[in-house]
Parts: sequence; structure tokens; C-alpha cells
Amino acid sequence: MAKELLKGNVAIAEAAIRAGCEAYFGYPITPQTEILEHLAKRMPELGRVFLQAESEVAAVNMVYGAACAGARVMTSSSSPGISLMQEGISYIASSEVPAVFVDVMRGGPGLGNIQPTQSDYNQVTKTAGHGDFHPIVLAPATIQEAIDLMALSFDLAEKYRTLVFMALDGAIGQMMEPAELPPMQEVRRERPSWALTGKQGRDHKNIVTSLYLGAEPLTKFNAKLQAKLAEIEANEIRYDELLTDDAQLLITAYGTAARVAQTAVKRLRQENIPVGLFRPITLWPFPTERLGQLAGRVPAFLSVEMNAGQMIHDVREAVGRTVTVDFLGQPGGVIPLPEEIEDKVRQMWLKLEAVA
Amino acid sequence: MAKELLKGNVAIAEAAIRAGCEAYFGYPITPQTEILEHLAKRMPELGRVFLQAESEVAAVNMVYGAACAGARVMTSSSSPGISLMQEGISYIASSEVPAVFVDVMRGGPGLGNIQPTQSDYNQVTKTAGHGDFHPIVLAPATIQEAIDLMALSFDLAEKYRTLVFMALDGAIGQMMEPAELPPMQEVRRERPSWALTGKQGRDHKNIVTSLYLGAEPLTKFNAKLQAKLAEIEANEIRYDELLTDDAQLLITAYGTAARVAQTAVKRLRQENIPVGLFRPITLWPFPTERLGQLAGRVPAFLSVEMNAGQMIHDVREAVGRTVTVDFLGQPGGVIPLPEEIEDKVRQMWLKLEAVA
Amino acid sequence: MAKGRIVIDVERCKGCELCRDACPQDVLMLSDKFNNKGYRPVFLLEHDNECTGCALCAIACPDACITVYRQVPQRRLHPAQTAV
Amino acid sequence: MAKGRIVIDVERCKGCELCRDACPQDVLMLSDKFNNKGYRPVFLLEHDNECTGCALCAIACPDACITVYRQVPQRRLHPAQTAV
Amino acid sequence: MTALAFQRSEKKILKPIEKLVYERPHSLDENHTHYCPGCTHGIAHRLIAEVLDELGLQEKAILVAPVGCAVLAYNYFDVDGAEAAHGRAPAMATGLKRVNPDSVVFTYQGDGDLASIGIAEVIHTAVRGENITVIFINNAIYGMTGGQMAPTTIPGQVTTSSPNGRDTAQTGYPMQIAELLSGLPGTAYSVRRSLHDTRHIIQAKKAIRTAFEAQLQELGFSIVELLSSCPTNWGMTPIKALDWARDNMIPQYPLGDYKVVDELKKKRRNR
Amino acid sequence: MTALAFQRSEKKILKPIEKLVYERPHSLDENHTHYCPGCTHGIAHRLIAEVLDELGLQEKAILVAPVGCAVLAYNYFDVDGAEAAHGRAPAMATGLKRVNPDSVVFTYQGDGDLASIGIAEVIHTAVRGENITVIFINNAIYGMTGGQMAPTTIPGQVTTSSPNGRDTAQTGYPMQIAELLSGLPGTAYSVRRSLHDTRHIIQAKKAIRTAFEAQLQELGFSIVELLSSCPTNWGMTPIKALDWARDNMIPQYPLGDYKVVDELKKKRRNR
Amino acid sequence: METSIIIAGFGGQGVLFSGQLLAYAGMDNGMHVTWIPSYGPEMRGGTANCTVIIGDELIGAPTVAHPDVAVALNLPSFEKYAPLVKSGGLLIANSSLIPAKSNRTDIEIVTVPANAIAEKFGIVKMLNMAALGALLAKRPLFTLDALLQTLHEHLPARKHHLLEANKLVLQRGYAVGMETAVPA
Amino acid sequence: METSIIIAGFGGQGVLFSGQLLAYAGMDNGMHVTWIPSYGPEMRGGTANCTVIIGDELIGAPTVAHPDVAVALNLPSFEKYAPLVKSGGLLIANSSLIPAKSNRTDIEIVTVPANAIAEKFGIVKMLNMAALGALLAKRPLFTLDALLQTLHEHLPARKHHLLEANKLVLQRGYAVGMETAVPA
Ligand SMILES: Cc1ncc(C[n+]2csc(CCOP(=O)(O)OP(=O)(O)O)c2C)c(N)n1
Ligand SMILES: Cc1ncc(C[n+]2csc(CCOP(=O)(O)OP(=O)(O)O)c2C)c(N)n1
Ligand code: SF4
Ligand code: SF4
Ligand code: SF4
Ligand code: SF4
Repeated sequence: MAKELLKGNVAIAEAAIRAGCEAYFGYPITPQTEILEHLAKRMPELGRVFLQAESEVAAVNMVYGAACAGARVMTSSSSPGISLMQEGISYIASSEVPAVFVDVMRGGPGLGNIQPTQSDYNQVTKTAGHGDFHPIVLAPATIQEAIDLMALSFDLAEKYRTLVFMALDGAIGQMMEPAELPPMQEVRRERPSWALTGKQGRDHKNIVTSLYLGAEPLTKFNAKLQAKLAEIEANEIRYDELLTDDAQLLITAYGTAARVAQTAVKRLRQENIPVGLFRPITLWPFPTERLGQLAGRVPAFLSVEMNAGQMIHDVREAVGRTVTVDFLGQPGGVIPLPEEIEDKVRQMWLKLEAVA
Repeated sequence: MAKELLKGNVAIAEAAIRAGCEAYFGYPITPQTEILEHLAKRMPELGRVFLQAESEVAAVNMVYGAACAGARVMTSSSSPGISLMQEGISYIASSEVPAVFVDVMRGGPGLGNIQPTQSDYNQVTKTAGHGDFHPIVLAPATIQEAIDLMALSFDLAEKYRTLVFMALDGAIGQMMEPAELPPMQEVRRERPSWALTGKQGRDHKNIVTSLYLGAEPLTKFNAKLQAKLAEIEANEIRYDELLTDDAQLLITAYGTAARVAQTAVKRLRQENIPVGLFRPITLWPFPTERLGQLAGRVPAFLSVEMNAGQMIHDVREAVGRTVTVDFLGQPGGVIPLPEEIEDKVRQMWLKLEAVA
Repeated sequence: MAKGRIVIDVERCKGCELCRDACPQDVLMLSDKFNNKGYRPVFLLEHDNECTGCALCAIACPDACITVYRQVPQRRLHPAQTAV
Repeated sequence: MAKGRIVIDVERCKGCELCRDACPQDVLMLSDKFNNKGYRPVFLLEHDNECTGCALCAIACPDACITVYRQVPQRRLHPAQTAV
Repeated sequence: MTALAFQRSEKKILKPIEKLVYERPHSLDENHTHYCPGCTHGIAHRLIAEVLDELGLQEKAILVAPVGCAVLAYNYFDVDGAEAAHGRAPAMATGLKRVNPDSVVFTYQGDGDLASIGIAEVIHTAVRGENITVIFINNAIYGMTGGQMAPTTIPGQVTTSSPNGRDTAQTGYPMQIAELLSGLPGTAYSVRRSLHDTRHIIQAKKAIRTAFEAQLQELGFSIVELLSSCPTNWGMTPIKALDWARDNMIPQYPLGDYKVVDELKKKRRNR
Repeated sequence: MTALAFQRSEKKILKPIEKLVYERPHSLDENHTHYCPGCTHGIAHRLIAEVLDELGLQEKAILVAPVGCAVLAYNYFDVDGAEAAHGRAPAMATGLKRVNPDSVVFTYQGDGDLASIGIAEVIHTAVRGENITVIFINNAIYGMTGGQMAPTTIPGQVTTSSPNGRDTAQTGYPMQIAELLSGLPGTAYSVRRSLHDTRHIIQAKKAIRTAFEAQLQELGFSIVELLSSCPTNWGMTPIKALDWARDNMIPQYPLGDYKVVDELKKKRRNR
Repeated sequence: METSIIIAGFGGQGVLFSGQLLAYAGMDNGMHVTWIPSYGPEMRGGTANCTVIIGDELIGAPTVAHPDVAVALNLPSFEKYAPLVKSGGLLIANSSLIPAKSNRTDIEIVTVPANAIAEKFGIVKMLNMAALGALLAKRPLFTLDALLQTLHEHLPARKHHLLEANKLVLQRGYAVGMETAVPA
Repeated sequence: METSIIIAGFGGQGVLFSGQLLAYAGMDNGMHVTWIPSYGPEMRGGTANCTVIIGDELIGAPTVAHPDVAVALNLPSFEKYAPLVKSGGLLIANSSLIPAKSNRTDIEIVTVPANAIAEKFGIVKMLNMAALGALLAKRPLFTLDALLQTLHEHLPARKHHLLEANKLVLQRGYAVGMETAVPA
């Protein structure tokens, strides 16, 4: 297929369709409503399920229901809507049914605004609800990557029977860029063995629940869940490195912030400043180990985020207290400019050179 | 006043009353329902407001409303209920109205069970909703401390116009212990100048909102919010230390886990193992700096938590990668036993000695 | 009057007495003994033999403990009804 | 017929024409010029002088741009109504 | 075959033989329930299972259990089952039904679950005319959490969160769910029945049957409200509790058919 | 005083003098609204402000603004105001009113806000007979987010999330909020009016006035549903939009008084 | 010095209250105490137990793996806790409902026909008092009179007429406890 | 090499579409492109702008502080972006609506009476095409024909009858651009 100029939100919606998404339940909220609107048009056309829910609370529980039936199902929302989904998300995690969530983050807290941010990094990576779990969190930096990760997200969700979040800052949702869509995948007809379909002659009933009464069953379940999360940590860490080999200063950033950082890195290299970019693609599991390795020889890090500094704590934990970790960014909906990063890196580099 | 044998939930409820709490809105959920039930009896008796909301979503928004009016207001819930409150919590944070939340944590994720856990550490300390903010999080380890912190929580909430969480594991809510209640504080009659009361002759209207349209206003607001959070970090860190002076091995734990650790420490000291206990009382702001100092001379840490390991990441970030940080605990509703901690510490101590 | 007979799953019974209350013949009673769950299950006063097999006890029972049989004159029987 | 007069807050006006639609005298028109918000505000065709002060325009206006005055014979005036 | 032949040959003896007139429905699982002695949750379960048996739906049915005393209902029915978040069973059922249109999906919900925290979901499910069935257990209280006030609590009724009796000036009036939902065009069937004695239990079962038939005929949303007892939290013996339900709940919650679409009326006449 | 004296002295001249017959209400703020040209949100604002003026409530009133096009309503009224989470205005109003019983609290909500995401809160607020007033703007669409389907969207109406027209088989039937809430005992006043022409606007204002009077008399929950237009998302000129509202909305949403408690009826007769 | 006590039995046997009574008495007598129930699923029925710790210093862990004392009022509790009592500890078993025996020789076992005593000297509901009597005989944390005083203070007024019967049951339990010799 | 272009104006002036058109044309001509709107509050009205970047390598940052080119279709946009254009850059100003002048001497300024051209050769809505024409005259990212081809492909069929008029407007804008000399 040829490249098309695609808007992030539309690309994601169409990529979900191409990945065989069978059902979508969601509620309008800027800046992701185009996902819902695209699916409102396309899903019925393809004989698949589209339903505008009465709220995000209803949407997540409809997703939960469809996921229990073993259908490829997704929803999308933005920050306040994701907050409303926390209980349902936790139930889904605890029931181990696969589901995909798209969070196109906007300015917060509260009603905030609709500008692009990465202010919900903690919310999606640390819990996304009560209890001990993490969804897999994928953060694309280009429209093409958004398309590719969208397909991956369904596969990972089903492979691990877990939740996968596509975490987009609003800019990725709103921008257009040429990208190629994969071929159409039909909706899968067979349902997994654990799915609720009615017994239909099965010799046992299937049950999906998140209730584990008493300390023992829940402890046992949590041990299993943690083992699964450990497996995901072992297998699914994804990241991208730009000029890290000889870097003396590393920028960590994801999504739009990483794109901006990439521009800055290129320009700074022209000034012979040995800076590189480390871009986590999975925000959870976080590439802690690799960052730790890099910290062995890189004395200074700069976390660039479109928030008040959230991923920086994961970076700090990964690299330890013996290296510098600085921060650049702000919440509120401002995309950082390459120039700001360049200035900051130059300052850091001056300091480093002074020490050396 | 003399000591009484008080159940944690009841003590908290009565302490809130004594602190002049004017209004309570909540929804039943085990293991905190006694808070609601105690207030159902006492608040109307005292001419104050008690209302059972139709849901946690409604409850948090009623709290939001009463907080906008400048009333001392609180709610209480447990893990799934707190998940449902995330949106409202984020609005409250963004509107800068004071409110107090009690979270008596139970087993998760999902419906889980009703046994005591600390599995929502991340949820309450890292975000408690979308956007960049942190509530102040207080974690008492005894009933007396719960009573004392309850009064403090209202004061802090009003001082900083912020949210304060009392984070209790279910055990603190359910256990009984002798404690002393403070004298009764009447409901404050005057309302703060920013409160919504109707203009009542004021020369300007008051507005409470969490909407900051456009990137500039929201960025400005967030800068203000971050400055406030920094001020809280500077002023309000609270922790407790037991035998840390000469410790070579430090347990970090809070709430019930810390009580158990205290027993273990006492016993281990009798075996001449130089172990101490570091107990954060504020989970946010986290005593990062003090822990960092201690890491300067303590080579090994053990994080004991009633979850799968959440605070341990804050500990790791604080102490760096040059010291050992081990973990003991599990989610699911099991209170750890002193013996388990003792075993673990003995193992760690043997290793430390072998290295030395 | 038609004769009936009931079979009670005593381990399932919680001794709530709703069946006893519903029984028009008053032929149900709580046992003196406890079952494994710690309840005193109900039993049919067999000697009276007054159960009509009306099944009202079964209709009232929250725990579906009761199976009901009724004697019917054989000629009135449709074949299909006895086919197992 | 009573004579009326209206004052339009032109900067507030969005040129929606709901007032014009509501005016029974048809004495309102959109201006050719734009206001600062970029809208063509409405104005009263003064020369016709046919406005009755019925205030229907004001009742229809979503932006509360219109103030309406009406000439009334002075004797019918209650003192209170003119006190400022 | 042989047994039948044998009986026929004996026909002339005219010795009465024993017929099975009631047995535990197959759509119930063998597990013992955790319900308190005499709690009518068990009766409601049994009736649903009988209807599933009679309509041959055991292999098609999917239960959505609530949060409430019936949280473990999936252990008691021998059909596929899910456990919903508190109040959200209708939304979950919607998700299930939309991707499984050939299955028969029903929720089982208490009054805290459906009328309080879950009112939005049940209303919108009815608004959409979602083709599912709701069995609604109205016992005027929150059972599972130990007896707090529900939106269905009777004025003056003492509960742990209305210790001086429900005060309508502060907490409002009981919600009449069957009536409320009957007003929505998407609702095909909305009735109220009671479980307080055998006559009413039999009527309740007929209503449950009609509700499932509405779903089978794809007529839209169907709900049966069942007045139920909670002996434990009402602090009564099971029998007293049924009397209390009769004397206090029925006056507040009149039994009756609040909405029956024509397609179902015809069916009932023909039966 | 002097002006008055002057006029009196001139009385005999009988020259007509100019009387102010309509001016911008004081309870409106000076800010310009961000509403699209001809959007009836502005009319509703004006009517509320006129009623607040007339009843002398500006100093007592507290507005709770929704999430929706009216999210900034607090900028347009000169009264104390809060901005609620999407759909939760009635819960927020409950909190405000319970601790400020002497104030006059009203919410202003769109149909997405009130009928979709916020249906639970408005119903329970009515169930409790909470002494607040709700002004409900029914424009059959989600305005702020760019024209998606609302629960009030007319069957067949094209929106961005029902691109082939609202399909009742998939999405259900329009919600009749005034009717629905009138069924609850806690509701004192529930009516539907329209803003599509001046005659109806005048009637709408009277209803708004009665709703606030209900609150002042502590009669419980009051709501006025106002059929409104959204020229932008309906893709029409403001005038065409009002015609569309008249022709398409009124048949679906009959105007009328769905509940008026006796205390208010008396009052209205006496006026 | 800390004494940890687990009391366990059926829901209706007064398990939680008797634990609270010990805690109150401990507090009234100047000791540090904690009481914690093992609260079960959000549903009815089943067994209940609680842990009471009484000591002369602030109490850390409110639960124990191996209690100094276990009071088993029914068979399931006996089966669960008999093996757990700390070596050298005490097990009080309600012999009215517990036919089984423990083969542990490293703990002291006192069998009290608690239901029988309660029915004889009061009403069957007081069986928990019989067990507490035996407990105090073996572990004199405070005097019988002190416990009675506490009972008086914490029993609702409408139950004060039962105090005398409670006293008799408690005393009889105490006597049984005193009679039981330390095992070989 | 990257060229960054900001197009800004009133809501109805075709700002977003003309940006997309440039992006499409860039893509069709084998270049890397990004387009990003600055999406405003969730409400109507106000001004709109978008940033287009066209380059020969994968594009990083989709926004810029100082664009190579700014196209200002109304006065507020002119006031906002005139000072921001990169030194040596290009500013296209719709002189039909922009009476003001910039005192910058380090950039090239082309004034195009876009409304007037559009009204004369097509309809007023095509004013954005006049501006694009001028842009291509000064920054030949691709040929006029290439842009027209792209327009043809992305204009909905029901608007194809307008293609010819669009072409005229575009050409006229191009001519104006060509006529404008580089400043001293
Ligand atoms: C979000 C959430 N809130 C509260 C609870 C606690 N909770 C469990 S069941 C229940 C009420 C049950 O009452 P009802 O629905 O009437 O059913 P019943 O137990 O009476 O059958 C509540 C409030 C919960 N589990 N989750
Ligand atoms: C929790 C949440 N979900 C969704 C949104 C996005 N949103 C903003 S306004 C709105 C709908 C507004 O429609 P309506 O209430 O009908 O008011 P109108 O704009 O038509 O006046 C939505 C869905 C939000 N801000 N918060
Ligand atoms: S006052 Fe009446 S007549 Fe005059 S302009 Fe307004 S509507 Fe027309
Ligand atoms: S109704 Fe108001 S805003 Fe609309 S044109 Fe008339 S004066 Fe202007
Ligand atoms: S608590 Fe009430 S509703 Fe729950 S099982 Fe017991 S009797 Fe039934
Ligand atoms: S979008 Fe619709 S409802 Fe919103 S202001 Fe514009 S016309 Fe009014």
C-alpha cells in the first residue's frame, strides 16, 4: 500500500480496523473524538460493532463485557475520561481479559484544556486503577509508529490477556504525516476457550470474575498476575536509541517530546556536543535495565516531557544517584521547542566540560 | 480526656467530627463503612451535614461542591471507590479547594477482596487522577496517630487549599487500640474569602473552576500548582525513625507493615543485628532527602509493604543504585508477620557480613 | 387425595422454615440435629403420610433442596411423561 | 402608535439576525461594516422611525445587546418608574 | 424405551406410580449458596434457573452478576457468567450482547447496585432498547455491606446509615424502578412481582419467563423487579421478613405490569 | 428626587417622555459570550439573569456550570459560580446547597451533560428532592465537541457519530427528560419550554421564574427543559435552526407542564 | 512482655466481643492492648476470629503467627489453631462442641464444656465467658473481678440483669481452668 | 533541508486546508512532511493556524518557534507572526485585510491582496490559494502544476468545477509573488 497523509487519530482508528478490531465503545472527548467519529462511520459499514456509550464509565464496562466474550475490543478517551475508567480498568486487569485503550492526553488536572500534554504518564504507567498491576503502555512518536503499535497492542493484549494502553500526547493525535496502513484483517470468528459465549455444549461453564474471596485466593491470584507482569517485563521492553553510542549526555523522551528532542540532537551534534536520545516506546515495562547500562558511561541525563516531570522518576530510579538527571518541560499544553532543549543541553554540556 | 478503646474507622470518624468537619458525603464500602455509619449517627445529632451519596462519583462531586463553599468537608471510601473518584479528585486539585479523603485500602485489583492491603500507594501518591498533581498523603500506624493526623489533614487541606488523603490499610481501620480523642471543635462559621456563598454584597463574584483555556493560562496555573507542591515538599515531610542511628540495615515501611516491622526490629536487636526502621508518615511528600542521607551510611534497605512493591520505587530513587534495596510483602490481604521480616533481615545481614 | 413424597437435600438445607410455612399439610419439621453447615435441616413427618406432593415447599425453598414426587393413577399417565 | 427606540451594543452583536426576524416592524438591518469581532452588527433604520419599542428584538437577542426605550404620554407615568 | 414398554404392559394393574413433580433445575450449579437462611435471593435464583430450563436456554445464557450479596451468583448458575463492577452490569451486558447477539444475556442486580450507583447504566440500557433481561432484587437495603439505606428503603425504615429511620426530607423518597423504566420507549417489558409467598412466587416465575421471551423475540429491554427479603439486615426471622415485605413493601411498591409491549400481550393470551 | 420633581412640575405639558422598557439584566456579567451567533444558549442565559434580577437573587445565587458549550457560563453571570465535572453539576450543587442552605443554587446543563453522562446525578438529586433548580438545554446534539449524537438526538438526525442518521434500532429513542423526572416524588416542578420564538421565550422565562420560586419556597427539585438550537453543528443559519427546532424538536418533545406541585399552582393562580 | 490471644469460633458465639472484653480489661488495668478481627468476606455466616495482644509496652504487630493462647470455641477453630499455638502456650477448647483431641504435648490444653456450663449457670450465649474464665485461671492477666468490672462497664444497660449469670459462668470456667493440671 | 511554514488566519479562511494542501503536495512530490494544527478551545470562533514542515529527511519537531515562512491571512496573525519569522525568512501578508506594515528588514515580505484576487478570479473563499501562489513563487518547493494536481486529487468531486478558478487565483498569486523584489 502507498503512503497516505493521515491524521493521528484517524490513522489509529483505521489501524484498529485493519487489525481486526471487532467492537468499539467510547464517549466523545477532545482531542480524540475523531477516533470515535471515524469508527462511527467505518465499523457499521463493515458489520462490526460501534456504540457511543452514555459515559466513559459505561464505555469501559461495555469494553469489559465484550472482552469477556473474547472479542477484539477497544475504547479511546482523553485524560478526564481515563480517570472515569479507572475502576473498570482495574476490573479488567484483575479478570485477565484482553482490551486496548487509547489515551490521547490533554492538559490537566481537572477540566484543564485540550492542548497536548503527557501529564498522565503516572496515571497509565503506575496503576491505571486500584491494586497492583500495570497495563502495557505504548507511546508512538510518529503516525506510522502509531499505526504499527496499534496492531501490536491487540496482539499483546491477547497474548498476555492484559490491558494495553496507547499513550498519545494530543499532538500525535492531531498532526498529519504520511504513513502506510496495513492490509485489512477480518474479524476473527473463533473465540478463545475461556470466552463467555454461552456454554454451547461445552462441558463446563466459563466464568470471568475479579473477585477472589479471602486472603489466600487473592494472594495466589496476585502472585500469578505478578508473574505475568514479570514475563512482560522480560519480553516486551521496546525503546529506540539515537546516537547513544558515543553520547556523553542523553536525552530521555517519548512521543512528541522525543521528536522535538531528535531535532535538537541533530542540531547539537553539528555543534559537536555528544548528545544522544533514548526513547522508550514501552512506558511500561520501562527500559530500566538498558538505561542503567547507559548510566554506566553517560554522566548526565535530561528528561524532556510535556508535563511537570513524571518519567524522570523512572529515569532516576534506573540511573541512580551518581549521575545528573535534569528536567525540561511543562504541563499545560505547550509542545517544547528544539531551541529550548538545545539551550538546556548546551548549559549541561558546559557544566560537564567544566567538571572534566 | 481519658483513653478509650477505639476501632480505627470509628476513631477516624469521631476525630473528623472533633476537628470541626462540617459535612460528609460518602458511599458504603467495606472495610470503611463504619466511618460512614458513625457519621450517619453523629453528624445530624450535631446539626452537621451527612449525606449518603448514590455513588462514589456523586460523593466526590458533592464534596467538591461543599468544598467550593469553603466548608470543612470529607469523604471516605476504599480502593474501587477511590478509583471512581479520580476525575473528581483531579478537578478538586485543579480548583484548589480543600478537601479530605480517607482511603481504607483493600485487596485488588478489581473487586478483589476486603482484606487489608497497601496496594493503592501508587494510586494515591502518584496522581489520584489525571494531570500533574499530588495530594498530601498521610499514613498513620496507630489509632492515636490516625486521630491526630485526621485533625492535621483538615488543617493542611485548608492551609494549602489542596487535597489530603488519609491512606489506611484495612487493618488500621478494623483494629482497636486505646487512644485519646481531642476536644470538640465547633464548625467554623465564617467562610474563606474565595468561597462560594452567593455574592452577599461582595463587590465581586467568586468563581471556582478547573478550566484554564489555552496553553498559556493552564501553563501558568500549573506553574503555580507546582510551586505550591514544592512548598509542601519543603514544609510538610513527616517520618519516624526507630534505631536508625547505628543501623546497618534499614527497613522502610508505613502503616500496619511498619508496626509489624517495629516488632521485628525489637526482636532482631536482641540478636544484635543492627537493624532500624524508617517510617514515612507522609507518603507524599516522600522523605526522599532524609532517606538519601541515610543511604550515605546504610548499605542495605528492605521495603516491607502490603502490596507487590510500590513504595520501593520511591525508596530506590531516594537511595540510588549503590545500595541494596530488597522487598518483602505481597498483595492480596495478608498482614506480614514479624517472623517473616526477621527471617528476611537475617538473610540480608548474613550477606552483608559476608561482604564486609 | 393424591399421595406425595419429598426428598430433602439436608446438607443444602439452612433450616429457614420457609417450606414449613408454605406446606398446607403441615408435615415438615426442623430436625434436632445439625448438618455439617451447622443448621438444623427440615424433614418430612413420614409417618403421617399426609404429603400430597403439591410442591409448594419446593416453590418456597430458597435453596432448591427439595425434590417432589407424587403418586398418580397409572392409566392417567401419558407415556411421554415417564420416559426418562 | 407608541414610538420606540433601541440602542444596540454593536461590539456585542454577532449579526445572527434573530432580532431582525423577531421585529414586527421590520426596522432592523445588518450593517455593511464589521465590528471588532468580525461580525456585521445589526442597526435600527432610524429614518423610518417606525420602531414601537415593543422589545421583541431584545427578547429574541441571545447576546442581550439591545436596550429598548418607549415614548409614553407623561401623565400615565407612575413616579416610581422614572426614578433613577 | 424398555421402561415405557414395561409400564404399558402393566397398565391393567392400575397400580399408581410415582411421578417426579419438582426437581432442582439443571441450570443451577451444585454449589451451595452463601446466602443467609431464608433469603429470597435463593428463590429468585431458582426461578431463573427453572425458566432457563423450560426455555432451553442453558447453553445460550450468559449471566452478569452484580456487586451485592449476589456477587457470587456465577457460582450458583450452571451457565456462562461474568462478575460486573458495582452497578455496571447493564453496561457489561451490553458489551457482551453486542458481540454475542445470539446469546441470551441477563443481569441480576440488587437495589443498591441497580437503583443507586447503577441507575445511569440501567436507564441507558433501557433507552437503547438493548435486548437483554434484568432481574432486579428489591430488598429495600444494602445487604452485602451490612444494612445501609438503599434508594428503595421505606420511609422511616431504620438502617445502619439511617439510624433514626429514613428521613424523606433529607434522603428523598423510594425509587420505583419498574415504573421509572416503563416510561422509556426502549423498554419492552417492565413489571413488579413479589417473592413473599408461593402464589406470588409462581407469578414471579411467569414474569421472568415473559422477560426472557421478550429477549428471544428481540423486543428490547426487559426487567422484572422482585420484592425480596433480607432477614439478616432487617433483623427478623425469614418468615417474619416475608410478612414485613408483604406489609411494608407492597404498599410502597405496588405489584403490577408497568409496561408490556403488544407483541408480548398477544403471546400471553395465546398461551 | 429632583428629576422626579422636575418631571412632575412639567406634567401639564404632556410631552411624551421616554421610558426604559428593556435593558440588559444586572445578573449578567459584561463579558461577551463565546457562543456562536444566534445560539440560544445566550437567550437562556438572559432569561435566567432577568429572573434573578426580578426575584432579587443576584446576591444569593450560585451557578453550577456544566461541561459543554456553557462551560464558561460562570463568566457570563454576575453571580458566584462553579464549574462542575461533565454531568456532575447536580451532585456539586447538592454539596453546595447542603452547606449553604440559604443560597439559591442552580445548575445549567446541556443534554450530553445531563441526559447522557449525568443522568444518575440528576435523577438522584430529584429523588432526594434536593432544593435546587436545573436549567436544562436540550439542543439534540453535543455542541462543544463538534456535533456528536446526544441521547436527545432526533431519530434519523445526522450527527458526526451517527453519520447515517440516528438509528433507533442501534442507539435507542430520544430521552424525554422533563417527563422522566416528573415521575419522581422529590420533583416539585418539571416542565418543557422552547426558545424558538419570542412568544415561547416569554413562556420559558415564566417557567424559569416558577422554578426559582419553587426553590425559594423549599418545595424541592425544579427543572426547566428548554428546547434550544445549535446552528453551528446543525449546519444551519440561526433563523433556520429555530425553524428546525420548531418543526422537528417540538413534535418529539411536546411542550408542557409535566409536574407542578400544588403549592406552585396556587401561586400561579394568585399572580 | 506480651501475651497474644486468638479467640475463634462460629459467628454467633461471641468471639469478637470476648476479645474486646479482654482488650478493655487490659486497658482498664493499665496495659497496652490491641484487638483485631480477621474480617471475612462481605457476606454472612462462617467462622470468626480475633487476635488480642496485651503487653506492658506499645504493641507493634497486631497479628501473630503463633499465639501464646488460643481459645477454640468450635471444631474448625480447634483444628486450625491447635497446631499453631506457640510451644509452651495454652489452648482452651470448648469440649461441648469439640470431640477431637490434640496430640501436642508441648502446650497446655484446657478443655472446658463451655456450652454446658453456660446453659447450666446462665444461658448458652455465655459460653464465651466460661472459656474466658478458664483462660484467666491459667494466664492471670488480671483478676476475675477486674474482668467483671469491665464487663459491667461495657455491657449495655439493658443487659445488666445478666451480669450475675455471667459472673457464675465466668467463675465456673475459672474453676475448670484451675482444676486442669499442667501436662507432663 | 527543512522548510517550516505557518499559515494563520480567521476560522473560515481555509487556513487548515491550505496547510494540508502543501503537505499533500510535498508528500506527492517525494518529500517528508508534517502538518499540525494549533487546535483551540473546544469552542467555536477565533483564529486558526497550522504548521507545515516539508523536508528531505524524516521530520522531528512538528512545531517551530521561528518559521521559515509565515502566511498571515488576517491582521491578528500578521501581528503575531511577523516578528517570529526566521531571519532571512519569508512573510506572505494578505494585504486585503492587513493594513499594517512590518518594520523588519531581515525578512522578505510579500503582500498579496488575496481577497481581491480571489474575488476577481474566483470566489472570495479562494483567498488562501492566492497566498499559496505567492508562497510558491518565492519558495519553489514544487511547481504550481504539482500543487494543482494535488488539489485536483484532494478536492471532493462536487467541487471539481472550481478547479479552474482555483488555478487562476493560484497563478495570479504566483505572479504577485514573482513581481515582489527581494528587499534591500
Ligand atoms: C464501587 C463500589 N462501591 C461500593 C462497594 C461496596 N458494596 C458492595 S455491595 C454494596 C451494596 C449491595 O447492595 P444491593 O445492591 O442492594 O444488594 P444486596 O446485597 O442487598 O443483595 C456495596 C455498596 C463496592 N464493592 N464497589
Ligand atoms: C468526562 C468527560 N467526558 C467527555 C468530555 C468531552 N465533552 C465536553 S462537552 C461534551 C458534550 C457537550 O454536549 P452538551 O452537554 O449537549 O452541551 P452543548 O455543548 O451542546 O451545549 C463532551 C462529551 C469531557 N470534558 N469530560
Ligand atoms: S423594539 Fe420592537 S419594533 Fe423596535 S426594533 Fe425592536 S422589535 Fe422592532
Ligand atoms: S439578535 Fe442580538 S446578536 Fe443577533 S443580530 Fe440582533 S442584536 Fe445582534
Ligand atoms: S444479607 Fe440479606 S440479602 Fe444478603 S444473603 Fe443475607 S439475607 Fe440475603
Ligand atoms: S456549538 Fe452549538 S450549542 Fe455550542 S455555542 Fe455554537 S451553536 Fe451554541
